[in-house]
Amino acid sequence: MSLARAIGRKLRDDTLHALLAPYRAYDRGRTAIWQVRTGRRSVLDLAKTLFATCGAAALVVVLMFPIYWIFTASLSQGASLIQSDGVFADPATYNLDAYRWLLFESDFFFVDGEWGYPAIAYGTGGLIPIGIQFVGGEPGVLFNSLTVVIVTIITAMAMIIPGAYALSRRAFTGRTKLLYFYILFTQVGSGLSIATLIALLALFTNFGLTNNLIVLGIFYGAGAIPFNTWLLKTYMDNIPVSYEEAAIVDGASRFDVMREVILPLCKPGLAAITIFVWLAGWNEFIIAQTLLRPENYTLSVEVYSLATSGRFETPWTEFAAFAILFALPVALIYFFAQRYVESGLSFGGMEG
Amino acid sequence: IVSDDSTGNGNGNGSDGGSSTQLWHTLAEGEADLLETYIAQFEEETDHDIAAEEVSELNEQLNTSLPVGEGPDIFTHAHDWVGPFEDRGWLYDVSDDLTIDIDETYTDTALEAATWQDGVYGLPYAAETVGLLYNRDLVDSPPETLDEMVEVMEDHHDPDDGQYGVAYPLADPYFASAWIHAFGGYLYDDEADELGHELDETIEGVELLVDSFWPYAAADPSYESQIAVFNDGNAPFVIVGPWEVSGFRDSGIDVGIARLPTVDGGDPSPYTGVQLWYFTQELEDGEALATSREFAEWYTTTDNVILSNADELGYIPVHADLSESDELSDEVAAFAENVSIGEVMPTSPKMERVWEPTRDALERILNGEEEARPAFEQAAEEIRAAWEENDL
Amino acid sequence: MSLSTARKRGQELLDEQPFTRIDAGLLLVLPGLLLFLAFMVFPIGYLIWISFTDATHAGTVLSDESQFIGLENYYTLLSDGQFWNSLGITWLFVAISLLFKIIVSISIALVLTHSRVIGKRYMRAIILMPLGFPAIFMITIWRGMFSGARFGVFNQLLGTWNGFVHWIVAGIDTILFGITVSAPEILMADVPIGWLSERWMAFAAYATTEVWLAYPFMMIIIVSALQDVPDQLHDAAKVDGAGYLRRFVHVTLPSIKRPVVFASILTAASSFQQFLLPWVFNRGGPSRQNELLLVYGYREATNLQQYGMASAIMVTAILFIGAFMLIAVKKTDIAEGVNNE
Amino acid sequence: MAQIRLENLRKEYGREEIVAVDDLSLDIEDGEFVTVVGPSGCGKTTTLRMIAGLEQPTDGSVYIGDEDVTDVHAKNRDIAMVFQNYALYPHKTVYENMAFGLRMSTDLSESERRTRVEETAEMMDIDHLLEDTPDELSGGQKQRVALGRAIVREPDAFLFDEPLSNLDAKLRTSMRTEIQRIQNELDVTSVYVTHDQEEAMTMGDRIVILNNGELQQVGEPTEVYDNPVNEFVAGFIGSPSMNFFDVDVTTRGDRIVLGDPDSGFEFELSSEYVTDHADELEANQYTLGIRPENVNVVESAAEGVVKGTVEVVEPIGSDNYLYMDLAEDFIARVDSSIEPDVGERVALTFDESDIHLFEPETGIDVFATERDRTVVAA
Amino acid sequence: MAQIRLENLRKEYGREEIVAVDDLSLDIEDGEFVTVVGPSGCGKTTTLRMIAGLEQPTDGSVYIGDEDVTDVHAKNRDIAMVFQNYALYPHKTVYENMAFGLRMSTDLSESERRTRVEETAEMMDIDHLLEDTPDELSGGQKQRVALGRAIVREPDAFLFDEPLSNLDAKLRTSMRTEIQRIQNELDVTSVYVTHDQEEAMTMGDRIVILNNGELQQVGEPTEVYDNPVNEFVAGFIGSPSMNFFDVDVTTRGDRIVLGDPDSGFEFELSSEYVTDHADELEANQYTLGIRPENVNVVESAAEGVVKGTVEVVEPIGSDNYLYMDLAEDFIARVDSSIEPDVGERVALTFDESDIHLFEPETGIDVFATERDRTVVAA
Ligand SMILES: Nc1ncnc2c1ncn2[C@@H]1O[C@H](COP(=O)(O)OP(=O)(O)OP(=O)(O)O)[C@@H](O)[C@H]1O
Ligand SMILES: Nc1ncnc2c1ncn2[C@@H]1O[C@H](COP(=O)(O)OP(=O)(O)OP(=O)(O)O)[C@@H](O)[C@H]1O
Ligand SMILES: [Mg+2]
Ligand SMILES: [Mg+2]
Repeated sequence: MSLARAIGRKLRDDTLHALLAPYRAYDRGRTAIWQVRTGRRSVLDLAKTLFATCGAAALVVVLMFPIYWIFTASLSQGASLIQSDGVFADPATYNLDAYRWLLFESDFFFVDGEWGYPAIAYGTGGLIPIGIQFVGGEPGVLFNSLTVVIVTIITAMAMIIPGAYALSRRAFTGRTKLLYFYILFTQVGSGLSIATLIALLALFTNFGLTNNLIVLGIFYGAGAIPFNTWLLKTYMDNIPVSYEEAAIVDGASRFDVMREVILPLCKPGLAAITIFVWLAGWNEFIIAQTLLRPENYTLSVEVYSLATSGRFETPWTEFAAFAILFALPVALIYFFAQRYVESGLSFGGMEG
Repeated sequence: IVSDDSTGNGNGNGSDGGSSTQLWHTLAEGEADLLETYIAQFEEETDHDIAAEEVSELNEQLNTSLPVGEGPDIFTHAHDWVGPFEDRGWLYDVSDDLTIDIDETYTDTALEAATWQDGVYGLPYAAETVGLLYNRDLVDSPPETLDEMVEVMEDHHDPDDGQYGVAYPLADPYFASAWIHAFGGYLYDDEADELGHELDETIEGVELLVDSFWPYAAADPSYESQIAVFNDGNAPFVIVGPWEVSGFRDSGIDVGIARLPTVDGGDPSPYTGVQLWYFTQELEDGEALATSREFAEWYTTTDNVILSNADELGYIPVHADLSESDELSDEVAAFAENVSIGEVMPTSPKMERVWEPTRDALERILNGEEEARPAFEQAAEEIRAAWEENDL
Repeated sequence: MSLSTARKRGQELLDEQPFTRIDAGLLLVLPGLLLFLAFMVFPIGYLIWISFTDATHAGTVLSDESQFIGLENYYTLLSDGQFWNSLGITWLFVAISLLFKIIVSISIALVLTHSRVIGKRYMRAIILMPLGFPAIFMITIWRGMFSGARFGVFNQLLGTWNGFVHWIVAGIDTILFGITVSAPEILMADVPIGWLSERWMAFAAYATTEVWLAYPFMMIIIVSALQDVPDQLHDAAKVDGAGYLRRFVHVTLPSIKRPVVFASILTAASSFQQFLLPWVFNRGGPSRQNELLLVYGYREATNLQQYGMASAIMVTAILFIGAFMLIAVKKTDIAEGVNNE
Repeated sequence: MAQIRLENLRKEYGREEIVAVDDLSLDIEDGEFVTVVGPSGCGKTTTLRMIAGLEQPTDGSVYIGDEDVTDVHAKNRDIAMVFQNYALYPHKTVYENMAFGLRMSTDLSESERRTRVEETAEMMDIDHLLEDTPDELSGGQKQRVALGRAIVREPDAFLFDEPLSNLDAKLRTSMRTEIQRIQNELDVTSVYVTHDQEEAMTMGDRIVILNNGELQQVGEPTEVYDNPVNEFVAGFIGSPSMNFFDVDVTTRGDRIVLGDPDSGFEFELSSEYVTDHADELEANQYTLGIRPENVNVVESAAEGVVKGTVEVVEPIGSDNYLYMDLAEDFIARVDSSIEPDVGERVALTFDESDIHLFEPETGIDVFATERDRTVVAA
Repeated sequence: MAQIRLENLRKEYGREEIVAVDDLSLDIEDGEFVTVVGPSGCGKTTTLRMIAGLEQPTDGSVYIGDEDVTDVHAKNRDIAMVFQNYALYPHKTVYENMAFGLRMSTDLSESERRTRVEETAEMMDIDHLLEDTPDELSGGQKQRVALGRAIVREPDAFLFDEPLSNLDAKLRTSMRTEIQRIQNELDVTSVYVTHDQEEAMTMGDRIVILNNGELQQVGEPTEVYDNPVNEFVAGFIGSPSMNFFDVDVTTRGDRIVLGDPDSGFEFELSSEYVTDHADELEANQYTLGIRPENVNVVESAAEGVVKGTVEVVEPIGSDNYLYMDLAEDFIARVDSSIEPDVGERVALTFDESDIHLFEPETGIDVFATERDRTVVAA
């Protein structure tokens, strides 16, 4: 659990750091002015910095335009994305109806937006006689998605971590071949799912596994194995073996080494792959749509069906609000985990 | 390889699966809400149990679920799937089970839509077609003839100022069909089993579209762009179906509805779709048959359902007694008038192959890449090839 | 280099323990491998089987009604002009979008790691966020932006540009009174452009959107690589007399080369399998001219109800992408790790 | 080839918070080899980087030749620099590494470049490595290539930033002589930064000692060793370090006695010494410094000035170090034949001429010449 | 606390391709501090890792205490190791780093662990750092923590793998004394690997010299310095290195003269010397070795045994190094008062008792005692 604590600490520090950003900016500005005034820094130099920063900010704005556009669309009146009067809808018409709809009418959180609350239920059957049930409203699509994603992450991680460790630290028959195989299949997966859709359906039907969130989660987890195993392996390669040796000499068992040394040191790599694995389960909709029945739809299927629900067009405000809320967790994770993701995808060394 | 377990085993939180009758739809929000209340009403009146589900991508879903016996018992869609679905053996011929006399209950067009090669595969409840909608703030009274309409369009058309003569998603054969049919042309004739792409009459209709409408429309023929133009009050006319009316009203447009204008030497005749409750092969050996049949009969014949559908959703009744009823609102009446001049979409599975090549051809023509005739000849060729490939 | 020695040491350490002589490593990777295979091998095998049959609609596949017809689907496929068009346009799409992905990502990465840019970490964090949005969503938005109407986002942008040119020209006019200069045609865009209704415009729209979808991933990888370039190398090059451009060519580029190659291979492979983008934009149109391979297969399956044929297309696609990956991975020797030279 | 002049050079980081280099003035002759030494963080690297143009001074100017280059970009100063971790371009072969500077800063043709590089490589004995990439080289070879890369450009000046600190001891000594040999041969003005005083001493024509960003002393190695201007320099230069005691001055008749009641230390200055230095000996408390090699062990307690207990005897082959309990880290360097047991009490003495006296507060050597004093005060 | 015994230890990598350690036998007493030294790649680390259990010997056995631990897993050998790069867990605080070993290998309670760690931290003077993480520490502090982590476990033995090589010169000397002090205090058997002969000499109770995986000599530092068993050890130990010449043996009457016609070198052995060593002086060609500090500069050429030209004069403060053209890297270490000009010819001499004679082919010291000879042969 020290991992959870560490993540919590990191999160707090990051948030604090982010919150203090305005102050730091102010302080920097003051310093800059002071430097120019005391002749320690030329005006030209300061201007260059300002120019570069503004240019970069402009670049970010341009790149983020589609997101911004869709965000304004989620606030606008009516149902269309395209405005024949201008790029953006009239700000006077902005409202939060779409979000209200999302919370209190759609199935996003709870069926028909009727919010329930969790309560412990006894004798729910199954292996464990105690479970959590919602009272006052049925859990909505979000819970289906969470079920899938949690299963995906657990499955994938349980397979990826030992696999990556073995590939990084051990020699065994077929190791190189397996690496090749994995890297080959890193990308074949996504398109493959369309290609093999019908075959998959046959497979799942044959075993009576359609319309099962757990099985779907495992399927996504399986698909995420090659790329993420490979990625984590390259990350582990950069962890000096001397840490492990130090632990072994200190009397740590294999399991201790894994838990106390390898996993904590892999944090950035784990963060990166967790996000990727999460996305594998979170965003996919073609297979989910084929395998699931409406009562088990995940958010991605729901958002897609919302997009196609009008006979000829999309109810854009609602669709936009839905999609934004749908993507927000991941986007925020990306935002806060940026440093981790960057070092998780950095293939250089790590300072010993 | 197919299991018989038809209900899946999800840890579902929606229906409790199993016993109840499965109903699928892809209705829009308002329509779905209304359906729910009807179903509730039906369940109360009878003892039946219906689980309605909104599915995404109905076509794909049916394609993959019906063959393995995991599909719905009953679903709703326009009638053009009757042919192809029956051809694959996914539908259930309900003619022997019905308790009503369909010949007397429904209008001829509706009945025609629901039957295919002597089988009845669904019960019709609404017709749908395009009409001429106009912005009352910009036009006082709707034009009777195309010439009048062109005059108004000419007046309003000023793209540099963001004003257009008409909003019309005219690359879509469904929307374009009114003019293709205007001079006696057609795309596919069910009865004669013939393609009409190469007919002079068809080409004439297409050329009319290109000459009289396209110049006054915004350059993007996609549905969304065209609707946006009218919706923002930037065009006096739009040619579209009843489903958009309430949206326009919400945006503050004072919408008027009229019959499509006439043209010298012909009459516009848009494709008409008929909404059906389809019966699927799932009914073959299940107890759901009774429920489904009863529900469909109830839904398509209950006055209250038909009228409130017409009232609230602008559905045009196809019940013989009500189709010309005085109780219908002006709007519905106006669309009903368009239905009356319209042409029922062919039911044949062959029609499925007609749409895409025709749309491509229209796009090429509108882009000025090709003249109408060669484009349509090419489309015909593609369609025939596709038929052949599918042994149709 | 240091990396591989690290591994060697570890291997020795763990393998030589008396009780781990049997391939203990294999035991650790097997569960993952088997799980993956369970979900991948059967479907692919089944797909191949279908491609040898005359299956039409999904029903014939699922209820096993189809007949074995050998290679017939492949014969038909290879003699279909549309297939070759698809294949060509797919590779072109991969190549063009990859080229721009690289250029765009490197440029953005350079800007957002530049020492003069303040707050670059936040900017990078923001730029990363689109990765979280579902592709279908972003693609639909981009389709909206590429509206061919005058009021489409891109057309409005061009309109603004035209206005700007006009304004400049008018300015010149007033300065050089007497002489009338007319706005040069070449600078003006012919608004509105039917982005999605003209073949190459549509292709450009595909490529643009693909670049936008892929740049965040590529950018983080490049940013990570850039941050690993020692400052001293730049200092050394400065002292050696190299200016910014030459430092970029001689120091920066070589240092980020392998990560870029790695990201390129991955994104190229996913471009090859791009399906949603052309499908949502205009179904590989106009008139199937830009039908990428997967769209071709998908249309064959769902619209044309030719599953046997569709499977043949998909198998061919898998063969191509597999061959591409195999060659790329072999050539760049990326299997062991990105920086393994 | 050019002289280098630094004038009141100052570098601050942040907002006056860190003054890395403070008012540093220095004249380096054409062809001179100057070593810069000081503890970690004293501003050596910063100084070097300002000379190279990699860092903009907050104040002051840098002249190379007669030109003020303070605002000239690094790439336009004709200077070569050798970095601590070599900074070889990892993607280029040794040949390309060496040719890069020529390609960038001269307009020699390809073949001229090749000739130049090959000549230099031969001189550095790395001609067989030209086609290798840096990661195929050993530490010493990398070092040679880094040197070669600097030499081949025939620049106005060489700058070295701790170039040997990544090498092991043996290699370090041999590379040291190599660098000296080459600098002698080419006669290029060189500034060599190191934190190793031994390196600084053995290599430099003159040696510059920095502390806390401030110049302490400049001079020839022996001069600095024999006449350190203050306690810092005295302690920094020489290994093992000079030993320091605090002493009181007592006048006994016309003789002056330096003593420390605690340790029983007593040292009588001769009358000549006192007369010679009469002016300076004014205070009554000093820090006395004596180098380990100037401490002698004597047989009889009478001869000695102080007695102490031996804590550790450290043989280094040629000599033995005796660690005494007299002061912290008090070391006597004696012949290896003298091997007292640990715990033995021995008598020590030293020569009057070898002692240094420092003012306790300022640390300034009381006998430092006027010139040196100025430097410290500056 | 335990003795360590290595018996015919051998380690091959690959398929006999690389023999990292070859038939090494060694007895280390309980509480002894043994340093292992040798050039890079000679097998020092490999040896240490075999003792720790991180590497499985190809052949031979390792005993700790009286137990044969050759097949015992590293984690079950009660040994602590200090790694070259410290290998502090970067994600743990100093406290957690130090407590880790206790947590893994003992069943102390949380509070007992805390007491132990705090005591040790105090001893190592790092108690104020306990809550910091390693990346907040300076090099010296890291080193201390790494040591502390080893010490706190109170293991049977310490193993050090070049623990100081990442520190700078000053810090290295002070850490050196620190480690010695602690080892003295705890009296734990220690094996200390270094490639720095000076470190090995000053720290070890005994010193083990390896080359090419083979044991060269084991002995006390002074013993090894004074009586190297072969040319390799003679050259490796001592800085600057021993000077070597090839000499011919000429008999002039009853006297024996060692000479080298090329350099004009001529050294006459006294008759006592010859009689003492008559048995060994059988060959007629030797390599003569003489340490730099044993070379003396004399005024008159008559007194000298050889004349040479001074190439470089390197002052190191206390002494001067004269680089002579007599042989490659021939160095004389003379008093700092002797400052010949570069290029000057000076006469050199040395004492008969200081010379070493080695057999040219085998490199074995001809006067080595029987015992030493065996070691080399083994
Ligand atoms: N970029 C920088 N920003 C802030 N402070 C800096 C920067 N570079 C150096 N400093 C500070 O300036 C001072 C001098 O640093 P400098 O690197 O010149 O020391 P140095 O003598 O080279 O030390 P070392 O021997 O450790 O290399 C130090 O206190 C250092 O912390
Ligand atoms: N894992 C390994 N695989 C193959 N050869 C190895 C391995 N580890 C060491 N060697 C080889 O064994 C020999 C001894 O290596 P070792 O690391 O023990 O030397 P060392 O004395 O510690 O050197 P250094 O002073 O450079 O650390 C070297 O030739 C080395 O190349
Ligand atoms: Mg420095
Ligand atoms: Mg080693």
